[in-house]
Amino acid sequence: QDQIEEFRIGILGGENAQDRLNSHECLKGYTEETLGVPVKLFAPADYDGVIQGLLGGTIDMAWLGASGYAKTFLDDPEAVEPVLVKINLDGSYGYHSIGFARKDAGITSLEGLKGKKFGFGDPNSTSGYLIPSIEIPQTTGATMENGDYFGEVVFTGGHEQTIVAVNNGDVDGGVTWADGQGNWEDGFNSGALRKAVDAGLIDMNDLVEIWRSKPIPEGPIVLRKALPQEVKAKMTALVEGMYEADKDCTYNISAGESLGFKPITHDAYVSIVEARKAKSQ
Amino acid sequence: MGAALLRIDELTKTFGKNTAVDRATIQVDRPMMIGIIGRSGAGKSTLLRMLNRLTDHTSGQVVFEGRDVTALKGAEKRAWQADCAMIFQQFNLVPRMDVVSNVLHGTLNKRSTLASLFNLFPEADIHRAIDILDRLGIAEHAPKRAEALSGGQQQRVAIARALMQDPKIILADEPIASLDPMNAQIVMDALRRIHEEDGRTVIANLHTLDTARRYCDRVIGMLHGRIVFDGTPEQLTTGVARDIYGADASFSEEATSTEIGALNRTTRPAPIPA
Amino acid sequence: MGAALLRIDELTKTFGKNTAVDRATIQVDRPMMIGIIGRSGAGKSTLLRMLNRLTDHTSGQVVFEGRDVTALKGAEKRAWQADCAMIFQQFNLVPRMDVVSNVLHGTLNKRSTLASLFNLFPEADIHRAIDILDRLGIAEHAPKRAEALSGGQQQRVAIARALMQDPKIILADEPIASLDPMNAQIVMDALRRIHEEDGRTVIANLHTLDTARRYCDRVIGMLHGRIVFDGTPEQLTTGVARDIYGADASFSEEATSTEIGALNRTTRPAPIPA
Amino acid sequence: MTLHADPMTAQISLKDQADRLFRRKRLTSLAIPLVVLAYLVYAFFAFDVPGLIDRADPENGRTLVRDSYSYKTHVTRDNRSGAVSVAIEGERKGAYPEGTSPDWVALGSGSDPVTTITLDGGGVVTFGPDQISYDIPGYGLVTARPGRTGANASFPEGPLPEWINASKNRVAITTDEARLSITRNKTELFRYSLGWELFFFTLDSPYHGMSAGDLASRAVNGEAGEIFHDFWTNAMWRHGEVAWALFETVLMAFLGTFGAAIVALPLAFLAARNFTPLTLVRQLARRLFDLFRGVDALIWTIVLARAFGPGPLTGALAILVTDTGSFGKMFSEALENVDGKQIEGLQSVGAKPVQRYRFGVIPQVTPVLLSQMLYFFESNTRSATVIGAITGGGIGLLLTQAMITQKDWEEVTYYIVLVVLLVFVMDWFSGWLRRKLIKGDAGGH
Amino acid sequence: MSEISPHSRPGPAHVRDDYIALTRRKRLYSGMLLAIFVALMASGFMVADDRNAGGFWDGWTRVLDFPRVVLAEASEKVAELPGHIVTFFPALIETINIAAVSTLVGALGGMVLSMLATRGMARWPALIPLFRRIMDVMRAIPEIVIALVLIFVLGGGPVPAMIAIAFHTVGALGKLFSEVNENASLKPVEGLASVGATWTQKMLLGVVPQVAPNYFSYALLRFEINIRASAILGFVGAGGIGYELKNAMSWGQGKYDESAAIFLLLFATIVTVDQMSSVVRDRLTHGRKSEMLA
Ligand SMILES: Nc1ncnc2c1ncn2[C@@H]1O[C@H](COP(=O)(O)OP(=O)(O)OP(=O)(O)O)[C@@H](O)[C@H]1O
Ligand SMILES: Nc1ncnc2c1ncn2[C@@H]1O[C@H](COP(=O)(O)OP(=O)(O)OP(=O)(O)O)[C@@H](O)[C@H]1O
Ligand SMILES: [Mg+2]
Ligand SMILES: [Mg+2]
Repeated sequence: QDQIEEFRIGILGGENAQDRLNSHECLKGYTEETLGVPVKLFAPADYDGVIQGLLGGTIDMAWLGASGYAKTFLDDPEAVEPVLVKINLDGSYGYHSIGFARKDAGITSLEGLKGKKFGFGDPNSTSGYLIPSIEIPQTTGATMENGDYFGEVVFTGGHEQTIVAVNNGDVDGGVTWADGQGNWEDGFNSGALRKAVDAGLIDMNDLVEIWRSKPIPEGPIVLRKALPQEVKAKMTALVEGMYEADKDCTYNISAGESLGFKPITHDAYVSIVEARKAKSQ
Repeated sequence: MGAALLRIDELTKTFGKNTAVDRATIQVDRPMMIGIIGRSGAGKSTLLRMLNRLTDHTSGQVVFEGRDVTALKGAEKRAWQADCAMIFQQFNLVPRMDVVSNVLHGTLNKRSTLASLFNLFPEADIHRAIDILDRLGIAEHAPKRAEALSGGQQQRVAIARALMQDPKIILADEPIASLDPMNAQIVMDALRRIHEEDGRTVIANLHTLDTARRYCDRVIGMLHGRIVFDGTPEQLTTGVARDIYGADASFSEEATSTEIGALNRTTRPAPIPA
Repeated sequence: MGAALLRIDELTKTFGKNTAVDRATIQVDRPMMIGIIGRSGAGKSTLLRMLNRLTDHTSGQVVFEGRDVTALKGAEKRAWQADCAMIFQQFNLVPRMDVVSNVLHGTLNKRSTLASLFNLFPEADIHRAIDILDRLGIAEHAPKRAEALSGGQQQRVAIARALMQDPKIILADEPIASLDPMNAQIVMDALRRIHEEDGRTVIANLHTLDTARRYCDRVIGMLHGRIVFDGTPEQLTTGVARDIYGADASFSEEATSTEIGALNRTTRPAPIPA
Repeated sequence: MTLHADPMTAQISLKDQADRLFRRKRLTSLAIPLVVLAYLVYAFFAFDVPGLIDRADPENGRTLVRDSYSYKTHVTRDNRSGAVSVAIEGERKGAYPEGTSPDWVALGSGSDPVTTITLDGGGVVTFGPDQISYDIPGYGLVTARPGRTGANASFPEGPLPEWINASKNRVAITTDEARLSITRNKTELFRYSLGWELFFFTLDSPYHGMSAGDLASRAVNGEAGEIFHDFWTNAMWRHGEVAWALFETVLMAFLGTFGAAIVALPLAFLAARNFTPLTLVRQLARRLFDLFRGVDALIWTIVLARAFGPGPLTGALAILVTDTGSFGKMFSEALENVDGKQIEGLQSVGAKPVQRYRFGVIPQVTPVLLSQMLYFFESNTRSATVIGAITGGGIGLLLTQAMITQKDWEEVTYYIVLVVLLVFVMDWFSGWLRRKLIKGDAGGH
Repeated sequence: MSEISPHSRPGPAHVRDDYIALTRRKRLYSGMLLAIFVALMASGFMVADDRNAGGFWDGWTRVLDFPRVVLAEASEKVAELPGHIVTFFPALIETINIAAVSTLVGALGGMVLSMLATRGMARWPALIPLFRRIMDVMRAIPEIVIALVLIFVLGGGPVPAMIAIAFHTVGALGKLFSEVNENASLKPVEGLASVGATWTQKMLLGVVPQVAPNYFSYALLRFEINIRASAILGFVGAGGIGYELKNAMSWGQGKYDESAAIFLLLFATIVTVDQMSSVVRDRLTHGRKSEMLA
């Protein structure tokens, strides 16, 4: 049981599958060197694919979103343990869920969305669903049920789809993630809006921010609990030391500028787990 | 009747290297019943199909009542087809549709596509169709599906469809080849009667000599796409027939006969006047 | 040959309320060719199928060479079936397999299941199969698929399969009913020759009187499941035939004939000695 | 004769009958299209088509179409440091090495710090040390001095045209030749060019920009291996991995289809009336088939992903399970339709039951089964594309992911072309094999 | 007694050798074919197993894990199932509507295309290969691809799914219809041509009555397939029951009761339509299922 034959890393969505695999090539190389076993990368289509892999024991390591980690924990607390978290350039490890709408619709706040169509992203996304679905009702004082405050509430499937849907007017407002730093007109320093701007999909002049969540903890890198202790230690050390050893690779695996990864434990996610548990009732 | 009713002028059809009809020239001055005989492959069907414009000709001309039929296109061509009814060996009815509808198809050319799709045939047409069926002795089958009828009855439906067109000329391509002798006789009688009573020109391909002799005013013989005989039934001697069929001395007329009683006969029957 | 070769004793088969074969009793003392005639539904097929044990009997007995055939079970029953070849109206070959394989199926009972599953037949058997096909004049079709052959050829393949069984008795259920007159003659000739040359007993259901007369040494007539005639072909007069077929006075023997030339005849042909 | 007492009345009643017949026919021939039409109208509103047309964004369609056959080069200036970089599609792997640029970009240097960009339509964009300018033919000069206080843009006299979207902090100018956006931090120019850039070689390959003739002569001179390697591992298009993905897709279809056939055949005997007289067993087998079939392969994928994790095996197993249901049903139908005469023929020679199946049943059903399997193989290639998108394997994943990110439309186009070609090839191949095997002797030996 | 005529035929010895050689060759070929197939299956399995995250031999013992979790939760909250079924019924209707409309549109399009692509019926005989290729391409593009593109342009909802499925259906039914057409008799068409009927009249009066039962049976079968397809497209944002199923499924614990309810609805619908259509089709004619699941 303290021997493994291969090491399997799951990579979450958000980017072109090939791009994801590619940006993790360096990690694959280091891991093979460190563990001395073949390493495989998997990039399933959605959050759930990676989570099922972790639960089923077919994936050994992944970088989950906070809500995804909570789901894994709630399904089976013995499945995985969080080990590291990404540190932003300012030393924090949080980001925000940003509510936004089209400027020409005349909406400037949640009030303006009353009776209109609201879009979440993926149900397993922290910023695209879990946190806004808890914090927005606290602001509005009503539930997120269809017709209660918003006219209709839908899932678009993901951050990218939400942005396009809002930009097209398919939904009147939506939520997505951003680091909340930098300028609105650039789509912030990082996040889904920034990617859409860089891709030329949207013009931030057309959009307005209507809501912003409290900081959300960045999701953890998790390892399967059943892995041999030695493997877990080696992998944690490898990723933690990556920022010193190879900045380019750190950039690749953390999807942008960061200060690398720092240790974290389950305690940081207790509130998210509770939130998710509350949603599951 | 000064000018020719129908003039076929050097009409030719080639399929690749094969010349199916070779400079056929026929002139018809007054309505009559014409039989075309010849071996299989002689070009009889091709000739009729060119007249109806089902097959395009290669060269030559067909002039009907002064109009160059072979030059028509599109709607005009279809209008000519409506004037020139065709009866097929295999009846070519719509088997799954009822008899009256099949007869009414004769009026398609006069009706708008949309109206015909929704079965909006005028009541007068329906009544006329039934009258025609009655004339042919099959009115009681009017509501049945065409496929439920016997071959002879189906061929009479086809004739009814032709009459429904109120055509100036009726072409019949081996109308009795798929029928048993009894039905063959009924169908040929009907065609003859139509010619006599309505004064319509009927041109029929026939594969048996005695039918041609018995029913036609004029017989045309074809061989290898060429017209090799054109005359009255009386002029059609066994010798001439042998030429047309390109047969050797073993040629026996009965071999081509489908007439009732042919099997029982040992001597040639006396020609029955039409 | 003192004891009877084959004794059928009060053999009966009922389907529900319907008695298909009713206390049939036949005794065969020496190899001969027997024809069974009778109307459709008379029970001919059922009788043969009981002999081969394709259909279980209701009561009675079949004793062949002293052995009670009707009592056999499992492997013994199959061994009897191997001894008692059956030829069907529809040939019952495996159409997608080649002719030789079909013939080789005649040996299935003698081969181990495993070997036959992989289609591994001994070379000697293959040679014998081809010899039999050659004897029946269809050796050149050996490698073809059965379905590619004409009806007459397929029936000869079925006979070859029967011969391959090296059977003690051959049953043939209307072997020529699906064949044209020419092929019918070839097949009946083959059966007769097998009887004469190999001395095997052949029992054939036949639906035409003249075939039975021409080929058989003994004719059995059935009506409503009962045997109503059993005698030589000479004893089979038109009157007796009328009884067997339950026909009225309009019964004409030609109506049941498929023999070549029947249509050309006006007088009854002289019986041809078998 | 009594039946036709009066021929006239008989005929009149016939006409009435015909009139009635035609009234009925008219009714049905009108009613069916009307019902269909009514349903379509209902659907039109149920699907909210008017609202959809209202909201549909043709601009998205245009972006998509343009992206599928063209690429854009980003020229980016960091307004704080003043550094200018050029990259194809703005991606790191498409970046021009420091200090190099395409010929329409004249990078600034120490002596002349202004970067000048010359566009096709005659427009000139300059990135100066303090000022950005865009000289738009037929409109005029736009200048901006981005900084802490905003974009600080100034435009020619008159109202702003609709292709300029300006706010205090952001200016976006979209012309036919390029798009310029200026914010406080960043100035970016997108220039569209035709083609799939870097399709064969990326910028870091020595073979980039070489003509086919040059490449051929180098290949002959022993560089074929390197040339192929550079092409095959092209970081932008990743031909090697795409080829693997295509192979994985076919592999899923192949294993799934034929695995299902192997599993379904024995089960089908259990579900065929003429082979399993026991109603209970038969019904059990049939309901099992219904369950396997009724749950779509995609849902099986989700169920199986827990046990097997992402990858092609999971996809193959999902196809296998679904097709076991379909094959089970179809095979048992084929078995029920077998011609009993052949079996009877074998029975009459004393063949054992197994022999009867071998020679009486198998040759009959083989062509039917085989042709069904090949049909499924072909159509499963298409399904495997979809399943791959969920299980994380094959071309389907690449395709759907490229679509969902909504920017790499040229890659989407490339994958679609490949999928269509693949399906074509499979269609042709299965047809060829079917003809070959079924015409040839599939049953006998 | 006439002899069995011994025509001029090769001696049996010759036939024997030929046959035995032939049998050997066939045996060799089929042996080789079998070996190749087995090798392909085995190596294919090994490759797939290797490229998968979890191996086959470890995984199959856990196959029931997921269904067990779902069922456990569903049975715990069994009282809520009827409520869920009511909640999700409108989504089911939407899915069925998508399937029905796209089958209708696809059948109409397929009918026209198939007639244009059948010899003897084609309006423009020279263009037959063109129409055939068009059908092939329409058939080859997976629905999900078209749907995703359309969702990008039109936004999410049933219409992109409808168009995507209809597009594919035109190709799939067109191919089947044209096979039906090939078997239809051209005699009625010629008969109608001889009275001067237009192309539309010839097709609708001469061809459609012959082929209608087969068309109908294929269309029904396609409807069944399209229900599944439209449910699947819900997974990528095209609305309907698939959208609900995906959201419930991927949320996981806490919504597995909803997943179960949706799944029950979908499964019941598919089985019902399947049974109904097979009864109707059996009455009409025997459709060929194998070619349909394209
Ligand atoms: N569509 C066609 N394409 C090629 N050759 C044709 C075609 N139709 C007819 N032919 C050829 O033209 C010749 C004349 O055929 P046609 O059918 O007119 O003869 P026919 O006298 O009607 O014979 P039959 O008594 O068999 O109907 C034949 O050699 C035939 O093979
Ligand atoms: N499997 C069966 N089940 C029920 N009844 C049967 C069965 N087989 C035969 N019969 C009935 O038994 C009777 C005798 O049938 P059989 O087939 O033996 O007659 P036949 O003389 O061979 O007639 P044919 O000339 O039509 O073949 C018929 O009434 C038939 O309907
Ligand atoms: Mg002809
Ligand atoms: Mg019988």
